[in-house]
Amino acid sequence: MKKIWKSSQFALFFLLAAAILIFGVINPDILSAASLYSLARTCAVPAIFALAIMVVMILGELDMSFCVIGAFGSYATMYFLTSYGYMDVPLIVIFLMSIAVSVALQLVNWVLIDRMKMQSFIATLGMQTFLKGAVLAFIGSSYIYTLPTAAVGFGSTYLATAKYASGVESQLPAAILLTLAMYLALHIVLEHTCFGRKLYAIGGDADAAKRAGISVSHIRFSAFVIVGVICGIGGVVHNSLGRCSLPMPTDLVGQELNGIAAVVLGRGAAQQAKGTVIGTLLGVLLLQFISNNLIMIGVPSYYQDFVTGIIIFVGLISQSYQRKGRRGKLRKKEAQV
Amino acid sequence: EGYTIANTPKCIGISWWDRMQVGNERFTEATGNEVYQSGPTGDADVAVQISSIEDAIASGVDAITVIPSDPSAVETTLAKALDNDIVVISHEAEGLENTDYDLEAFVNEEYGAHMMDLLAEQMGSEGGYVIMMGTLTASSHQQWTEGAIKRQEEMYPDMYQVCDPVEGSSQEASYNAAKEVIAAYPEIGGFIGCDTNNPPGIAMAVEEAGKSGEIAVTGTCLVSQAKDYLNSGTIKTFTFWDPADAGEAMCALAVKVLDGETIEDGINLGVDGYEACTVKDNIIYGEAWVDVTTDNMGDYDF
Amino acid sequence: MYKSFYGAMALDGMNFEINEGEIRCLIGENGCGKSTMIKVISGFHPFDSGELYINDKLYKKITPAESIAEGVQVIYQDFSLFPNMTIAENIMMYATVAEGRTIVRWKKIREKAVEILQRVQFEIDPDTYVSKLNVAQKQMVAICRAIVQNARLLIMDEPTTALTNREVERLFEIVRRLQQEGVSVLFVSHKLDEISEICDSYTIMRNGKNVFQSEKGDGKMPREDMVRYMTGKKFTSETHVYVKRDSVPALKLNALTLDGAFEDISLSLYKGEVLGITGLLGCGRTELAETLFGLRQATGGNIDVSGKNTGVFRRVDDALKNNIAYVPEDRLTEGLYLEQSIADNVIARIVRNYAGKCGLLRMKALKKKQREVLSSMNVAGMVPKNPASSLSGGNQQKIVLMKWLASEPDILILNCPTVGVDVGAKSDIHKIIRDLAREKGVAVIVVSNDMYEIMQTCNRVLIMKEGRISKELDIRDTTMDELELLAAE
Amino acid sequence: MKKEKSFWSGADRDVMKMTVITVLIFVIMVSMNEKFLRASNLTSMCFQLPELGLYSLAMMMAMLSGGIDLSVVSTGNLAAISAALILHPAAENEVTGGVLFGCVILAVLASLAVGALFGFINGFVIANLNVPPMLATMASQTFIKGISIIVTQGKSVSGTPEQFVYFGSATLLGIPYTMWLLIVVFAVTAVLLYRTRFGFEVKMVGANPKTSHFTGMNIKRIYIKAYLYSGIVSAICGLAILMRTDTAKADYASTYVMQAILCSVLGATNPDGGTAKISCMVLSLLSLQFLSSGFNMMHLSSYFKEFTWGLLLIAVLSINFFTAYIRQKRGLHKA
Ligand SMILES: Nc1ncnc2c1ncn2[C@@H]1O[C@H](COP(=O)(O)OP(=O)(O)OP(=O)(O)O)[C@@H](O)[C@H]1O
Ligand SMILES: Nc1ncnc2c1ncn2[C@@H]1O[C@H](COP(=O)(O)OP(=O)(O)OP(=O)(O)O)[C@@H](O)[C@H]1O
Ligand SMILES: [Mg+2]
Ligand SMILES: [Mg+2]
Repeated sequence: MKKIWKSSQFALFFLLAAAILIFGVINPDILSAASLYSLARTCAVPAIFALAIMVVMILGELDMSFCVIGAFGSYATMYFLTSYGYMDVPLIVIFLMSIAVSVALQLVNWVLIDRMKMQSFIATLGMQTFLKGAVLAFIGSSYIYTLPTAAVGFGSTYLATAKYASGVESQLPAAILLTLAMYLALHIVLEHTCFGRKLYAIGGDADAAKRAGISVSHIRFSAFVIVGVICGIGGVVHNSLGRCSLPMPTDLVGQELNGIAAVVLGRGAAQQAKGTVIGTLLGVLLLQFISNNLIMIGVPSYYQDFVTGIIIFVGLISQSYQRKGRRGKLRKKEAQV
Repeated sequence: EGYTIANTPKCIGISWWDRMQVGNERFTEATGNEVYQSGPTGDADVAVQISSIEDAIASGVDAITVIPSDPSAVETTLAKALDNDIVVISHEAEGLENTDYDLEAFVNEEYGAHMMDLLAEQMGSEGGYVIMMGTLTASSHQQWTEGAIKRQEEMYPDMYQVCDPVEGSSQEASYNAAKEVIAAYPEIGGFIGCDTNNPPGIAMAVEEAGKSGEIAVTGTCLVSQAKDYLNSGTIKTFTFWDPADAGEAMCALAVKVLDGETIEDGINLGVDGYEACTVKDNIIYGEAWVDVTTDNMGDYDF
Repeated sequence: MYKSFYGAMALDGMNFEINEGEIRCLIGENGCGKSTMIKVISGFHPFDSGELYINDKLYKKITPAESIAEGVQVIYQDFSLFPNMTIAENIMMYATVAEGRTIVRWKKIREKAVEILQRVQFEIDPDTYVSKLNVAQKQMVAICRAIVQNARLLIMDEPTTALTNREVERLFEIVRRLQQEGVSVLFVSHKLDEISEICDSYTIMRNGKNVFQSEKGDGKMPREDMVRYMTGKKFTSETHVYVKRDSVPALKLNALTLDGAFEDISLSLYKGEVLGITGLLGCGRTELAETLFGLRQATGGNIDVSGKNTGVFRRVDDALKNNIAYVPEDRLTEGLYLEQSIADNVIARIVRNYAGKCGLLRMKALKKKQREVLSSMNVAGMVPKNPASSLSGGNQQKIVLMKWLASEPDILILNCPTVGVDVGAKSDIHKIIRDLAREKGVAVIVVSNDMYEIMQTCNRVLIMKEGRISKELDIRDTTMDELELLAAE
Repeated sequence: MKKEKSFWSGADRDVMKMTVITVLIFVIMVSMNEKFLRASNLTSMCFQLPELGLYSLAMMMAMLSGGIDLSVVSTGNLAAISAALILHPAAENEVTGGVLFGCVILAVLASLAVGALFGFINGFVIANLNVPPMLATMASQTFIKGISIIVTQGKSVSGTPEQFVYFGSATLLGIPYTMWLLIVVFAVTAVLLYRTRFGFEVKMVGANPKTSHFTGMNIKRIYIKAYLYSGIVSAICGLAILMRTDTAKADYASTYVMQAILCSVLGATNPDGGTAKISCMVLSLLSLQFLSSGFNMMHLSSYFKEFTWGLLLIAVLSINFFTAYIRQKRGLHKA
């Protein structure tokens, strides 16, 4: 019990549980499997992108460009494939192409941040603005309506179907497996490999990391490659999830802050690390759960922004209280000794 | 040397306005006048649109064709254009004061009512429905919504709104909102989507819910976006007007005004749907809405 | 060895060598290039020219990884710890990196960390995050990290700044044991007594050059000689002579208590007095100092200032109203704005006194004061518009002092005012403290574990133990050795 | 004189750099576009500058204190909406003279109060509850916009008295009133930053809150004041927009949040806190506007605007890097 209380994600976990409980009381349908599937479907993409920004934040940097990069990677791929008529390429090729583009762009970020020592927030903000404008000006600005068949197939593969009490169906998309696999993989990399610990070390103190014999530049390079890979995958998943989000260059732009919010929420109260996989997942779940279910509990649409804002506010404040409370407790404990 | 016309839509970089640019280009080719498009990218932010209009005025164009996100917000800026002897032609902006002529593809309330008619036809004039808007703050969508609700109250007493209009700013957002609406109000029988992004998003949510055929989906859309759902039958009909035609007609009208021609009832702008327009004060109504079904979808390949 | 930063020579023809099993000390004034020398050896800074031999192997350039592989371990002056990791992981980080494994073995890391913590008798939960530790604890972790590896050359850059005598003793024991195992040790410190206790031989630096190098077994070197080599000057030790001038104490504590830190502290401090407070790590003296400045709120007792009861200070403002100044322990994070200009640093405290009509600052007066403050102390090579980070440790501390003295305080509390400061600057600062008390009649409290410092500045000293005052002594009745004994008891 | 100046603003390499860049952009735009120098264009730019300028100043103050304020635009809109809700009935009932004047004063006060209120809430939450500024203001942005939508049902509120709107389009000495407003706010901010205790303290708190606390500054109050400034300037911006467009709307200028950040960091504001330079802010604002208007006048798509804005930001950072690099190479000791 004590361990759970001490665990850094406790407040967040508690908050999520509370939200689920309260929403569930208002509309029990929210607790059904169908609702869960629906949540999984909405979370799949934001969760992937949150992972990308999390890696950057572990390095102690910020990225305002990861969404544009992901969207662009996928758009460029789809644009190329459809305009040259390669509609039947296998799924893996689509992913690889998108990843290649995203990685290339993330490496530009790496050059700016690592080699040219720019403040990451500013550099990537410039990158975001630049890329968005450049894509529109030089590549194209229209939707692509017909995606390669493999992408469409991937997006409409479902693992399971469940029904709400009302008989309305809801499906669990296969893409969620990919998301989960990425979370698992990253969790292992970050917590159990030397490479992962080096990332945290650099985020903690880059100079100290260099003195420890870590080649900071190389590790950052690999990290940005990983971020590029995640962005590339995220873009394709976003576009193929049920033909719904058609590739478009300005797509996803503006979602950066939501990703950052999820990571920061997920850092938890006393967590000293700059981000953890589990925390990030919880953060994404909380944010998406709220925005996903407001209509379900009958909040009129005119009130939705207001309610969302208030809930996030309350969440943040309660976390800071947990942090304060813990500090008080510690003091008492030490006083007894 | 011809005229220079600035086309300043709500936003650029999405299909609808790209299509309008096609109309602009058609006009350029046909007449040799210059038309350029400028506006906010991605997000329909009036503030940026106003800046574009300001710059157009400053660069001394001959005419401005404007599709305001919010007519009242651009009034003062357009007044300045008129003061500078620039011809202003607006679109989707009934009630805008500072314009020479407002060209409407149709009467906004009637268009809303028309969408309601389409929906009622598919729902058998009974059951619950929801209207989805691009953003709750978009003026023309608000007018359509009002028109639609008024029509329902007058003509279809057995229909009712299950909840307030919802918002779907992108196709993804439309999908999410529709999915939730369906789960929360299982009795729902139909959707109207005002934005072109709405119907495909809604249709996808309907299909996933296994309610294809049971829940009617209609509204404003483009063939390219709705193609799959027309084929699968989830969307039986939708309606729209061709932005290219609207763009071209605006330019034609602007040139007529610049050349000092008289504008009177029955005027022909030389573009489909705007061949015999009704003129009421300074508003010119075309009859440019097009209902699309599987039968005629091949005619509109954009 | 040559090394320059933006054209400024930090190492200007430095020569030195260290043999197996030797404990060599490197001393020199602040900013003479000791840390730079070390960072060059450890591969953190590339050197411009010169030759580096490690184990008879010539390096024209060296990376940190190569250096570590050669068995060079460094305890950095700024510790170089990872605040976002636990103590255990910090201790084992170098080893983990050096081993070059793919998978982290958490269990082994913890085991080894616990083992080393026990070996140095440092009692702390190895799962605590380093960001939660105080300076002394961080220093201990840095020491643990260096000795957990099988180093062949252990470099310690001022490893004892925050430690108490008992811990220093323990460290020295370990160092001697390592020496017997054939490990060479390079020891950098400003505490000259410590040096003569532990070292076999000396290298003395001045302005990036070695000015003196003794051989192993040359024997101990008298303090005066060391100082002369380092600074080229001679210093004499002085003491503070206090003449009572007031009957009402400037500051009087009545049974002040802070739960969990200290209890029932009563003392009186008169104008012109310099009171020393010393004791072991964790005896509560930092807390006491912070409570007197309103950074913590006492849970019992009360404080009288100039005979008036002020209750307890609830916030810093209360202390400022009573014209109390506080020079904190950790100047880098608590005392200075490193990236702001020196000029701005020194007026940070007094700006509030220059708010005139409509909240506007009286610029003329403020600038005049600013110039006055800047010229009040002798800080070599200071350019007021440069950031504070451009100064060396001793000079930085002078800036912190200037900031506080600008407000002309009645009561000045200094917490370890000369940590990591060289003899020259140290004696400057000590003189400033004495002059303040003598000439301006300021009541001063010096919290320190440097007994030399206490002897140099104070007329009275309190020894704290487990949150209580265990002994009060007049400085004339005691000696440094006695103080050390009493404090360590 | 020279010495006096550097006393406060430190090395002014940033100002020099931005001056060169701004002049360069100006020259390029003038040479590529004969209409650029026309009075009409210059006035037109003056009409456009205040909105981004005021929001950027609001953003700058939050950044100077080491935070960020994502809620500037929604605060501005809510402030404008509250003013419009008071002014609209006034216009409907065609009040004149003293009553009208009273209404305008009331509207202005109401909107400033709204700005101050939400600025205070932001500051309070950030200072007292330890919530990261980015998250706190992101949440407040959402709920402030929510309030606007609830109040207006998403529609725009328009139709304010002519006498009020007059100031949005009229000019004084050839410069629009809203531009004068911007100039005044800039001047006041400059005084605030360089000549008041608050300005000094907010800079120091932004640079190092812990040291500030140990120096006896009341950091909570300083944070609150910084966000209060940010809220009030946002409200002023809302009023300027209301004057100019005669409309208030929940999502007006929502894309300006990112642009305000961009403008601030281009204007040498350190997002980590501790540095801000008013002169650089002016220059950065001008250069962005030159680029934007210049491209619009060349009838190039507005895509180019964003593209060059991003490029400009990266270019400025690159200049920093290369000058530092060259200096190190040359070995000039001049830090
Ligand atoms: N990264 C750097 N950039 C520029 N100058 C530096 C840098 N590091 C050190 N210096 C300068 O080099 C000189 C030597 O510094 P160093 O840290 O080696 O001194 P030190 O002898 O260790 O002093 P201390 O006793 O205060 O630790 C100083 O003048 C310092 O300002
Ligand atoms: N943040 C805190 N909250 C509550 N109690 C604390 C806190 N930090 C330290 N203490 C307690 O206060 C006492 C003194 O701690 P500390 O180690 O800071 O002593 P110190 O006198 O400053 O030693 P030194 O000056 O040698 O570092 C200890 O009992 C410790 O447990
Ligand atoms: Mg050093
Ligand atoms: Mg301590």
